[in-house]
Amino acid sequence: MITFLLMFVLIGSAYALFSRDLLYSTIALSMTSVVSALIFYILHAPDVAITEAAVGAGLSTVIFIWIIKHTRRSDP
Amino acid sequence: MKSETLILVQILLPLVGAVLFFIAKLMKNQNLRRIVEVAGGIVGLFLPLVILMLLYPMVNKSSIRFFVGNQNPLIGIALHFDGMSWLLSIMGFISASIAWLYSRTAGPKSQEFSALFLIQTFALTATASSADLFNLFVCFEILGIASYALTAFSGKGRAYMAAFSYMAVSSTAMAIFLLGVFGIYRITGSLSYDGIARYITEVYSEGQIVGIGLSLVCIVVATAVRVAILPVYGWLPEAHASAPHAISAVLSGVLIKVPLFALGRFLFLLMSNVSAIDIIFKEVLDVLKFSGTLTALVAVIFALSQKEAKRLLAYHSVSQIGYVVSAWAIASPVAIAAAWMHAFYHALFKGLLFLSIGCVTDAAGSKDVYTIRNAYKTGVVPTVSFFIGALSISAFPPFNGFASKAAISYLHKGSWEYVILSLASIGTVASMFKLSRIFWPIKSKEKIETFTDNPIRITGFWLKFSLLFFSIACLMTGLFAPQIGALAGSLVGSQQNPVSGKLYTFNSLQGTILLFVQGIALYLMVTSPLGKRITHSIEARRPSFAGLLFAFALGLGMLGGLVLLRH
Amino acid sequence: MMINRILLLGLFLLGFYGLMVQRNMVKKVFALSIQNSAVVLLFILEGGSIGSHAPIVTEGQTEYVDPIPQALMLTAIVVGICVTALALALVYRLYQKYETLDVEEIQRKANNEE
Amino acid sequence: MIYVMGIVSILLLSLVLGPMIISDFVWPHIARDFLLHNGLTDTGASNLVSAIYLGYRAYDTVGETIVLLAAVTGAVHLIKGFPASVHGSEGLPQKPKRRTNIISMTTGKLAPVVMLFGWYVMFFGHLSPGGGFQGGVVLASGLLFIALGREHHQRESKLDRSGLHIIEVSSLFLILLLVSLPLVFGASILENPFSTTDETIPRVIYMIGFNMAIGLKVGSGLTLLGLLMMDMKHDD
Repeated sequence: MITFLLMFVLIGSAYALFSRDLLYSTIALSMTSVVSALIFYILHAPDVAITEAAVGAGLSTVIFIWIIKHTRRSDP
Repeated sequence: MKSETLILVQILLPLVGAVLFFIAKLMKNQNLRRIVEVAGGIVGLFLPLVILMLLYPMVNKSSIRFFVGNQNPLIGIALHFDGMSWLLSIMGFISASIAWLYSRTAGPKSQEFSALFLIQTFALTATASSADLFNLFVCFEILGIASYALTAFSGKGRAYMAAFSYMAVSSTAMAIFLLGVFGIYRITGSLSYDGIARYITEVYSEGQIVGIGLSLVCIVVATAVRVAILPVYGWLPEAHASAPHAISAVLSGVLIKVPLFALGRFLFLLMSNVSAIDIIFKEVLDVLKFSGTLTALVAVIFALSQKEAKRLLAYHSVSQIGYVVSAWAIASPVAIAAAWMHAFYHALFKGLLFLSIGCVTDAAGSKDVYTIRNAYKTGVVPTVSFFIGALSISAFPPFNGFASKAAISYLHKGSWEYVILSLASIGTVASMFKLSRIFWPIKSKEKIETFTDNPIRITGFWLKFSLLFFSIACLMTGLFAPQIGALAGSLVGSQQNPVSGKLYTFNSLQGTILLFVQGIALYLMVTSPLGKRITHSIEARRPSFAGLLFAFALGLGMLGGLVLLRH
Repeated sequence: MMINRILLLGLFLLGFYGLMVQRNMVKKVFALSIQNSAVVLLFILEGGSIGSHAPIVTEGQTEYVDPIPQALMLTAIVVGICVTALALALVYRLYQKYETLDVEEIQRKANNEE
Repeated sequence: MIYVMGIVSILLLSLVLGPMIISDFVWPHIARDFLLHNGLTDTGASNLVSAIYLGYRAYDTVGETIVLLAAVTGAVHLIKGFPASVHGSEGLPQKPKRRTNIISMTTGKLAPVVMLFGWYVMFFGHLSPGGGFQGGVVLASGLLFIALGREHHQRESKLDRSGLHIIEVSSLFLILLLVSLPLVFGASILENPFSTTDETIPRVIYMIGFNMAIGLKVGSGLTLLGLLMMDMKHDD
């Protein structure tokens, strides 16, 4: 089960790094955060799950969307 | 007052100062705000110096080891406040408080700047006395985040790029530091240095030795990034050249040295009571000694070829830290005392050079060493302080560089490092000569753009005070070098005084004169047409972003390969 | 168990490769946060191998997971987000000044600016 | 050229990190067994992670709050120092000016729930999973929810910046106070003050105080950052 989710995180991060559109890669990154929060929950680490969900999915997505809004959305 | 509480108060006081600055930011009326700022500065920077004086007798007897909030030794955070952390805290607080005073007139004056500056000072003292691996990680992170933000305070485009590449390299290094902590915790089950040393003795199997060796390599390379040794120094020149002057003085003076001695506390404690791991340590330290000595030479060559004044000084910081690492890696108490002495003296004369060159280039409006002339018109204090700093760094007898460089070259007597280090000091003399050109009076036929017609006299009380303080400190520490050497030796626990008694003998003076003649000869070669072409080609080659990370991977691969080949 | 470690090593190397190769500054910040989450995942994954229950003390239960890596990783996650926030503020200022997110262009403009 | 360097450095890293990560070791359970027995008695928190995080290793947590403080101060200074109006942001297409009241209605209803959850996570950090940081971040997202829902001009009146600044500085001062509070009780810095006195006062009060201070600090710091990012107006 965890191996499958870890593959999901790996693919999501690869997509986030190599996709042309930064908005889609932000969404992919916050999805990997949610999935890793799920992994933490499965591994009996609820504290870290809440932190990863609140910080990883919540806060970093807000900051990335803000930077895209104020710079450029598409990669070269 | 128990000594533990005194130590923690001394560490946490800069934070109180930072809170005062945040409160000052909220205040509306002007003079109340100024009073709170002054109070913040005094509480944050000068009060801890007083407490350190109180702590000296206790530390001189024996090192104070305790757990913060006397928690349980298995889980709690250990702090070792011994001679070395006392020496590091003194170095940190002196150069931080003088640089802060300098920034009262010349540097950024916003409250956020001073608050971040005090947070950086808190991180310095916390790193100096921490004896727990994860606590060391947190202190390195505070040090890092505060210095990225402070580098970006100068508002120049270059400063943002320099801060970004510094941040990227060190946060990668910190991720690998965490992997090192993971490797050690997984095998020893403890995070504090004593716990690790105790459990490591039960390490028998081949796999565990390799595991511990590799995690130590990760920790050493991650700290090497912050200390800017040969392969991974690429971020330093750009960051120190574009940071505000007060920040580059503290960055070069203290921020690249405290991680080195904090790492030393961890490595030397483990080496002293574990034999199985000893072979790995010996090799790692030999490699560090080799790369430190090489850094001293390579960085001076780069320094000679720079045309921008502050970048020239930044490359000098890399070369001087190469000196310190080459002495520190010998790992005997007298070597560590000599390394600290050179680190402290370097903090003084490099701070002096950065501050004086900073305000002179600001007054001249340009940074290019080839175009500025008549800088002596900016005023007596900057000119005199520059020349004192330049003579100290090139090891001119009465000043402090002479004593500390003599101590280090005495350590390397008769080995090839001695030759390379003396070559590097010749290069230092030549580059200081080149830097001093900006103070020469303009000759009629030279058509270089000068600022003779409107020489801006440099004013500002605190600016002059800080320059004068550093100059007097360079002179005093040079004259009283044997006493300071004895103090450092006794605190670090070495019976031998790193500074040999007979400092001003005939042949050492003769050596200095020879050094200066060779330096001037090298300077003439560098400014010859052929020399100019070579230096321009070197200067044009800037470390690229990917190059920094590639060098980091190279360093890690080299050291890791060394450990893996051994087993 | 082994496959999970290989995947995490792959995630860390992906982060390092992305940081090095990607020219877009925002993507470099992505790579930094990926590296950080790879290390956090490794700590918790390994720490959880000795128990089967969350570390909340309940009567008659002794098979807890090791709480120390979890306490350490709370700090590591917060440090990671702080580095991301500061890096993006720097990228914002660089974009305002140089109108581009490409690292090579910015370095070229910065070099010939001075 | 860079791709070659990238591949080579990945190989070098896998050469060094591979054997370290992949090799199999028995995870030490000395610490877990110790905490199992006297984690609850020492710090009074049944959530062992909070026991370590705020009890045994509280010095790390103070350092971590300072990391967050330095990052937020640096980021706010960098973003605020430069008027954004100079550059039109062509990143995302501008949202239509006419705001539907669906947004303000949903955020109006949802924000209190999020805030309540934030306070709960902060206050019960020692019993159930959660604690200062998680509570602070959830609180900050709750406050930003309210600001998102508001009309542009309404936003300034309710959530003025100076109020949040005062909360942030006072919570920072509260943290320093809590750090030095044990001195009053004769214990050393960062030691649980109620461990020395008799058992009347439960030890967990010190931890709840810490949780609350850190939660307020994180919450107000991140809300300031969020507000600054959202509307880019610099009034104070």
